[in-house]
Amino acid sequence: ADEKIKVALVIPSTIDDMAWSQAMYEGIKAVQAELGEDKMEVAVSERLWNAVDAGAAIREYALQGYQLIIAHGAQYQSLLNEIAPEFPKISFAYGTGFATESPNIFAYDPHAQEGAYLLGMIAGLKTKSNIIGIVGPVEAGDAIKFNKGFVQGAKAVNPNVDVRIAYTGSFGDLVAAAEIARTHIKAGADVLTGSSQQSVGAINVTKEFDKLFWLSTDMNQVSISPKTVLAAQVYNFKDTVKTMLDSRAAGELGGKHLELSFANNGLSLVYNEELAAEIGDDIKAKVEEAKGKLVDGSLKINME
Amino acid sequence: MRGDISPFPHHYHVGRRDRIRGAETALLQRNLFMPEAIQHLAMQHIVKRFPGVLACDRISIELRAGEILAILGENGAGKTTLMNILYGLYHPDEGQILINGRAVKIETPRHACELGIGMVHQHFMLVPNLTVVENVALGLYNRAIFHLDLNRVRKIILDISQKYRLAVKPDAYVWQLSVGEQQRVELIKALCLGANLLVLDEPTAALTPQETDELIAQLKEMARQGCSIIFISHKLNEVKALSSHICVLRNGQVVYNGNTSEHSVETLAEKMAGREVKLPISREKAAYGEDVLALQDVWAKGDQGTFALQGVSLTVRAGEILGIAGVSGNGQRELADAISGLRRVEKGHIFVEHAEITNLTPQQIINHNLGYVPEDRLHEGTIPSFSISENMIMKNYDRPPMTRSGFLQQKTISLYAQELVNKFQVKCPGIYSSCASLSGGNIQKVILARELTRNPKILVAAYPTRGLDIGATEYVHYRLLEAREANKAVLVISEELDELLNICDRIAVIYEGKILKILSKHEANKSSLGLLMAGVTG
Amino acid sequence: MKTTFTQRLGFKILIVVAALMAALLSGAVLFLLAGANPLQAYFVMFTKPLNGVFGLTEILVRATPLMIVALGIAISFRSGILNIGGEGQILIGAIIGAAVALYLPAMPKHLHLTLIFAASFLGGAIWGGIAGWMRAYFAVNEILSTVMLNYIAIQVYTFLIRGPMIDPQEIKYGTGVPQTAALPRELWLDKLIPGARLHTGIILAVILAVLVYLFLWKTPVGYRMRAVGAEVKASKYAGINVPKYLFFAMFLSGGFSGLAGAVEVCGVHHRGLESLSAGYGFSGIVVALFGALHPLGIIPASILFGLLIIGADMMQRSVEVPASIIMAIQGLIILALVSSQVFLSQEQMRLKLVKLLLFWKK
Amino acid sequence: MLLEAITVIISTAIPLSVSFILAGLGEMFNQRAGTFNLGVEGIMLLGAFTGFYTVHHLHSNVLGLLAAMAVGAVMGLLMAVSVITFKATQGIAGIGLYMVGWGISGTLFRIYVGGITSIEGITALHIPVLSTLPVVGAMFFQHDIVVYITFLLIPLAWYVLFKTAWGLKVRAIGTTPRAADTLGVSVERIRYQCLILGGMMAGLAGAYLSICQAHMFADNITAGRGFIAVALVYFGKWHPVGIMGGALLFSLAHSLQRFIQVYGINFPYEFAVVFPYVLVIIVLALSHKSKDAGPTALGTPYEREFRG
Ligand SMILES: Nc1ncnc2c1ncn2[C@@H]1O[C@H](COP(=O)(O)OP(=O)(O)OP(=O)(O)O)[C@@H](O)[C@H]1O
Ligand SMILES: Nc1ncnc2c1ncn2[C@@H]1O[C@H](COP(=O)(O)OP(=O)(O)OP(=O)(O)O)[C@@H](O)[C@H]1O
Ligand SMILES: [Mg+2]
Ligand SMILES: [Mg+2]
Repeated sequence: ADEKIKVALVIPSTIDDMAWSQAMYEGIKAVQAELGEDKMEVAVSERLWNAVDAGAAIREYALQGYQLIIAHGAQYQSLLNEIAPEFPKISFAYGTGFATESPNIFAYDPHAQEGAYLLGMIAGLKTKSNIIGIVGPVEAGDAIKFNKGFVQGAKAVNPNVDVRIAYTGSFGDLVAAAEIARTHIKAGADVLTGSSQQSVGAINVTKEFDKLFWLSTDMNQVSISPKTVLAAQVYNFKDTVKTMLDSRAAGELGGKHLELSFANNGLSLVYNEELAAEIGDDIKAKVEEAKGKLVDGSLKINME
Repeated sequence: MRGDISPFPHHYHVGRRDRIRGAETALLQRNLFMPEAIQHLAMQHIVKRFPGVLACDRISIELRAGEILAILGENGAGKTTLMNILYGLYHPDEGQILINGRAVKIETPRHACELGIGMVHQHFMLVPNLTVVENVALGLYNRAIFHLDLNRVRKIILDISQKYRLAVKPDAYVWQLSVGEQQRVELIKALCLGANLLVLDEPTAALTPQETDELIAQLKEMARQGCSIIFISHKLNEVKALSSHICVLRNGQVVYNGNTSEHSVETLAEKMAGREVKLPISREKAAYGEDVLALQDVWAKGDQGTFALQGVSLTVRAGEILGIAGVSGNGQRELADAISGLRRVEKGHIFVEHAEITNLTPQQIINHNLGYVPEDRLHEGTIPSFSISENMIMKNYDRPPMTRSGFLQQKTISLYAQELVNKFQVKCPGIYSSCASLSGGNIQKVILARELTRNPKILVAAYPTRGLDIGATEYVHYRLLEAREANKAVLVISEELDELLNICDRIAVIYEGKILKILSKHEANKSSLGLLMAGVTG
Repeated sequence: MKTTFTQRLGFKILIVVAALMAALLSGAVLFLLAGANPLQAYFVMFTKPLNGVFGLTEILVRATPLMIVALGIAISFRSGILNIGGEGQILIGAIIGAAVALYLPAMPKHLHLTLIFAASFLGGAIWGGIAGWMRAYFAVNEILSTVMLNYIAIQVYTFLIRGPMIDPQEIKYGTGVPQTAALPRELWLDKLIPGARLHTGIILAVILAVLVYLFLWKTPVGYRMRAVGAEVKASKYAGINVPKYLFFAMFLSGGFSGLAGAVEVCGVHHRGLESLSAGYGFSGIVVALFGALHPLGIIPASILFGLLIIGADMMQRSVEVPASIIMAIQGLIILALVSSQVFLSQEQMRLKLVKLLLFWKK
Repeated sequence: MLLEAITVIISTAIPLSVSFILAGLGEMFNQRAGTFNLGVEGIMLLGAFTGFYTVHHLHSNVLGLLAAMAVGAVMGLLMAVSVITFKATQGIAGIGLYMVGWGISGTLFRIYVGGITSIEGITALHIPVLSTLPVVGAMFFQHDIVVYITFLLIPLAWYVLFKTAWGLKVRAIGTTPRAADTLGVSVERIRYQCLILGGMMAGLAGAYLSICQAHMFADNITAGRGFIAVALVYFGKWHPVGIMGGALLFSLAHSLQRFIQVYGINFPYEFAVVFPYVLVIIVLALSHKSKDAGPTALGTPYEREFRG
C-alpha cells in the first residue's frame, strides 16, 4: 500500500535528552527522511515516564489509527500486553524487552553490553591511575547490562584496573550524576562512563579537568564535551524501525524479538575524531578485533 | 518631667514636640508626627454589617479634647466593632468620621496611628513569641527598615511602667505571661506609642484593683492635659469614677447619651441591661459537706521552667465556694492546670474524694467529675472553628446519649445544644454557627453551660466573669451559687474582690505560688485581701 | 446590598470564568511562542476528553487514585497534620499489595483482593504512621519527614522491584527490567466498560468517600481528630490524647494512599513497575484542598482534576506542543482557580471585589 | 587515607549545600512571615533556566545570576498575588506555582535551546594562599564565588531577621498578623516583600545548579531539591544557622554515601542513597527539645475583617 504510514512514539524523557529517547527519535526521523514526509507521519509524546499517562497516550494513538506505535521503554511492556490484543490491526513495539505476548508486538533489545565491552577496553587501556568510575542511574535493566560489559572489557585488557560503580538512584538527576563524577575524580578515577540521560551531567564535569576521559553510550555524546568524550556506543534504531515497518508491510504485525547488536549493525562504535591522537592505532586495533569476535560470536560476554 | 525620654507627655501638647532632643529620638519623632491634635471627634451614622448581623446601626458619637467617653452595652452590642472602625480595622458600610470637623477615611490602623489614635484592644494584640520590648518596638519602628534600638525601647517601657505603676518584665516573652500581665503590656504599649485620642476596650478586665485605681488616676490626668479618651468597660464603678460622658449601646443602636454625673452605678446598670440588675450575695452556711477536692503540698512548674506553685495545700468542701484571690501571674494558671491534669505536678498530691488524681490524664480527671472553666476561653475553653453545638458536647460527645453504637447522635446533640443556648441565653445566630463568631461574653456562656450542665462534683472556674457584661455577670454568679446549693465544691479564681466577697465562703490568697492565708467570709474584706495580695502578711 | 441567589450565583460563575480566562490568556503566550494556535489548543483541551467513551473513562481512571489519596490527605489536614508523603505511601502500598497478590497461595478472588487491600492499607498506614509518630512524640515536623520518606520509599520500592521481587522472566532473559511479575488475571479489578481501562476501583473510591464523611463527622473518633486539628490546646482540655490522634491521623492518611497504590496495581498496571504513581501524592493534595477537605467535595474535585490531566494530555498530542506546556497550563489553571476560591466562599471578599470594580468605573 | 576521604567528602559537600541554603533562607523568610511556598522547586527550575540561558547568550555569569533572581522575584510576586491578595490556599498555590515553573522552564528550553548545551558558567576559584593550605585548603578554599557569598548570606540573614526592624516585623506577622497590623505594620506589604525575596533566593539557588554545578540546563534539573530545601527550613526551625546545619548535614551525608559507593560497597546502593534522608529525620527526632513552635500563623491568610 502506498498510503501514508502513521508512526507514533511514546518516550519517557524528551527528544533532546542526548540519550535513550533521542536515539530512538532520531532513528524514526531518519526513516522518515528516507521514505519522505508524504509517506510517513510521525507523532511523538514525551515525558511519559509513568505508565498511566503512557497508557492513555498509546490507547489514544491506537484509536486514532496509528499503525505502528513505539513505546520506547521497558516499563511499557505490561501496557502493550494489555492494549495490543484490543487492536489486532496495529503494530506495537517496546524495548528493552523480549516478551511478545501478542502477535502484534515487537520487542527490541539493544545489546548494551557489547558496546560497553569495547568501551571498557578503551577505558582499561587509557587509564593511568587504574581507577575507572561508572556513574549509574538505577541498578537495573540496561544499566546492568552496560556495566557488566564495561567491567569485563576493562578487566580483559587491564587486570589491575579498579572499576568503581556508584548510582544516583534516579534517571534524570543530572546534578547528582555530576556530583558522583566529581567524587569519582577526586577519588582518583581518570576515565569515566555512565548511562541514561542523567549521564550528560557527569560528562559536563569531565570538561573541568585535564586528561580525563568519558566514554558514552546510547548516543554519540561528543558534542557535549568534544575534549573528553573519547568514543561512543550508538544505538541505530533506524534499522530497527525499518525492520518493523518492512515486517508489517509483509503482513507480520509483530511477534518478533529484534536485537540490536554489532552483528546486525544495530550498534556501532564511533570515535571522537578530534581526539584521534588519544586513541592510538594500537588501541583501535584491539577494539576492532574484539568487535569482530563479538560479531562472529567467538567472544561471549558473561551476563550472569 | 524634664528629660523624660518617654514620648508620652509631649503628645497632648503638640507644640512641645520640638523638645524631644537627640538624634536617636528622630525615629520616635517621626512616629509621633501628627498633623494636629484631635480637638473634636465625631462618628456619624455609622453602619456596619457582618453576614447575618447588623453590628452598628447608625451609631453617632461625639467627643472633645479632654473628655472621657464611656461606651456601655451588653456583650455583642457593637462597642468593639465601633471602635475597630475608628481604628481603621473595619471599614464602615455607611456613615462618616469627622476629626476637627473634617471628614477622614481611616483606611488602616497605621493611618489611625498617624492621626493620633491609640487603642487598647479587647482581645490582646500581642505577639506571643516576641518579648515585651519587641512587641512595643514593633509599633515604634513600624516605618523603619533597619534601625532598631531595643535598649531604648526597654528604657521607655520601664519609664512608663514606673510612671503608671504597671509592673512588667520587659524581656519576658509574651507567651510566658499571664493574662493580667498581658493586659498590662497592652496598656503600656498603647501608652508608649502615644496618642491624643486613646481608645480603651475593656482595659481593666484583667487588672488588679490597685492597678485599676492607678490607671484611672493616670487617665484622668491625661484627659486633664487634653487627651481624649474612649473607655469601654463592664465595670460600672470604674465608668462612674472615670468618665465624663456615657453612651449606651444596645443591639447596635445608641439607646442613651448623657453625662455620667447624672447617674449612679445602679442606674447605669439599669440603662445598660434595660432592667434592674442585682448581683447576688451568698449567705453563710451552718455546715458544709466532706472535703471533695484536696491539694497537699503541690508543686508545679510554670512555662518559664521555674516553680510557679510552691507547696500549695488547700481543700474545698462540698457545698462551698472557695475563692482564690491574687494578682494574676502568681500561680493561678498553674494551679488550675495542675488540678485539671493539664500540667505536671512535680511534687505533692491532689485528691478528689480521697481518690488520688495527681498526674492523671485530663480525660481521667474529667471522669472524676471535675468541671473546669479555663482562663483562656477562646483557645482552651472552646474550639473556635467548631460550631456552638460541637463545643457544647466537648466533654461528653463520646458517651450516651451523644454517641450510641459508635455514632454521634445528631438529633440529640442539636436538641441538647439548643436547650443550653436557650437556658444560658447565648446570643448567637444559631447553634451551627462557629464559636469564633461569638463575642467573648457569649463564648463564656457556652463554656459555663457545658461545664455546669455536666453536673460536676467539683467546678474550677478561672476568672469566670472576666469581660462579661453586668447582666451576664449576674447570671454567672447565680449559676455558681446554684452549684453551691447543689452541694458541689466550687473553686473560683478571680481578681475581682467584689465578686469573691459576694459569693465565696472562704477566700485563699495566693502570692508567688504559695497560699498565704485562707480567710473565712467574715475575716475577708477588701483591705485585708488587698494587703495579702501584695504579699504583706501578719 | 441585597442580592438574590441567582445574582450571587451568576457573579460566582463570572469570577471563575474570569480567573480561567486569565490563566488561559497567559498560557496562550506559551502556545504562540511554541508556534501553536492557542484557541485550537484550548478547544481540544476542554472538549475532547468529554467527547467519547475513551476520554470520559480515562478521566475516571485518574480520578480513582486521586480520590482515594485525597480522602487520606483530607483526614490528615483536618487533624492538623500536613501529609505530603502520599507519593511514598502509594509506592509502599503498591508493593505490599503486589507481594500479597503474587506470593500468597491461591484463594477465592474476593478474599484475596480483600487481603491485598488490607495489607496495602496497612503498609501505607505504617509508612505514614512513621511520620505521624515522629511528629506526635518527637516533634519532627511532618512536612520534613514526609518529604524525606518519599525519597526513602522510592528507593525501597526500586530495590524491591529490581531485586527480591523482580519478575523471574526478567532474570531469565537477562533484560533486568525492574518490575514484578504480572498479577494473575483473576486479581485484576473488573473493567466497567469493555475496551476501556475504567475499573471497579472508582466504585470503591466513592464508597470510601462516604465512609470517610461518616467517620469524620459522625463518630466520636472523627470528632476528636477534627478537634485536634482545629485547636490543640482545647483538645487537651477536653481530655483528648493529642499525640495519639496525630499519629492516628497520619496512620489513616497513609493507609488511604497505600490503598490507592494497590488499586492502581490491581486496576491499571497489574504488576508493580517503575514510576507507578503519576504524581498522585501531590495532585491528591490539590484535589483534597479543592474539595475543601470534605469527602463529598473531593469526589467532584478529583473528577475535575482528572479532566484537567486528560484534557491537557490530549491537547498536547493533538496540537503537538512540547509536553512541558501542559504542565505550565495546568499550573496556571490551578493558580487561577485557587485564587478565585475565596470570592466564592466569602461574601465579604465578594463585596470587596464589587466595591473595587465599582470604584474603577468611576 | 582517612584524611583524604574527609577532604573529598567535605569539599564535595559544601557546594552541594549551596542550593539548599539559598532556597532555604528564602523560604525561611516566607515562612517567618506566615506564608509557605511549596513552589520553590518551580522557581528554582525557572531560575536555573533563566540563569543558564542568560549565560549562554550574554556570556556574563553575573547577569545570569541576576536574571535568575529577577525571574525568581516575578515568580514570588505571582505567588504573593495569589496567596496574599487573593487569599488562595497556600498549599495548592505552591503546587500550582511549581507546575508553572517546571512547565515554563521546560517549554522555553525546548523552544529556545532544544538540546543539551553546556556553558562555561562559574567555576571553582582557588583563593590565593588559603587554597594551598594543606587539607583545609582543598576543603574550604577551592570553591566557586557563589559558595562564599552563600555562607556570608547566613549571618546576614540572621542579622536581618533578628536585629532589624524589618526582621522584627517579619517575625511578628508570621505569628500574630492582627497584632502587628494594629501597630501599623502592613502585613500584606511585608508578606509580599518576603515572598519576592524568597523567590529571588530560590531563583538564585536554581541558577547555582545550572551555572555553577551542572554548567547546563535540562528538564527538571532540580530533581526535587526545592522540596528538600523547604523541608530543611523545618529542620532548621526557621533559623538561618539551623538551616545551614540541616543543609550541611544533608549534603555531607550525600557526599559520604557517594564516597562509600565509589569505594565499592557490598550492599544494595539504595541503602546508600537513602542514608541522607534517614539521617536528617533521625537527627531532627533526637533534637526535638526545641521550644520554638515556629510561625503559628503559617498558612493562614490575613484579612482584617475576618474572624474565626
Ligand atoms: N469580624 C466580624 N465578623 C462578623 N461579625 C462581626 C465581626 N465583628 C463583630 N461582629 C458582629 O458585630 C456584633 C457586635 O460586636 P462587637 O464586638 O462590637 O460587640 P461588643 O459590644 O464589643 O461586645 P462585648 O461587650 O462582648 O465586647 C456582634 O453581634 C457580631 O456578630
Ligand atoms: N466573625 C464573627 N462573625 C459573626 N459575629 C461575630 C464575629 N465576631 C464577633 N461577632 C459578634 O460580635 C459581637 C462581639 O464580638 P467581640 O468578640 O468583639 O465581643 P467581645 O467584645 O469580645 O465580647 P465580650 O464583651 O463578651 O468579651 C458578638 O456578639 C459576636 O457574636
Ligand atoms: Mg467588645
Ligand atoms: Mg467584651
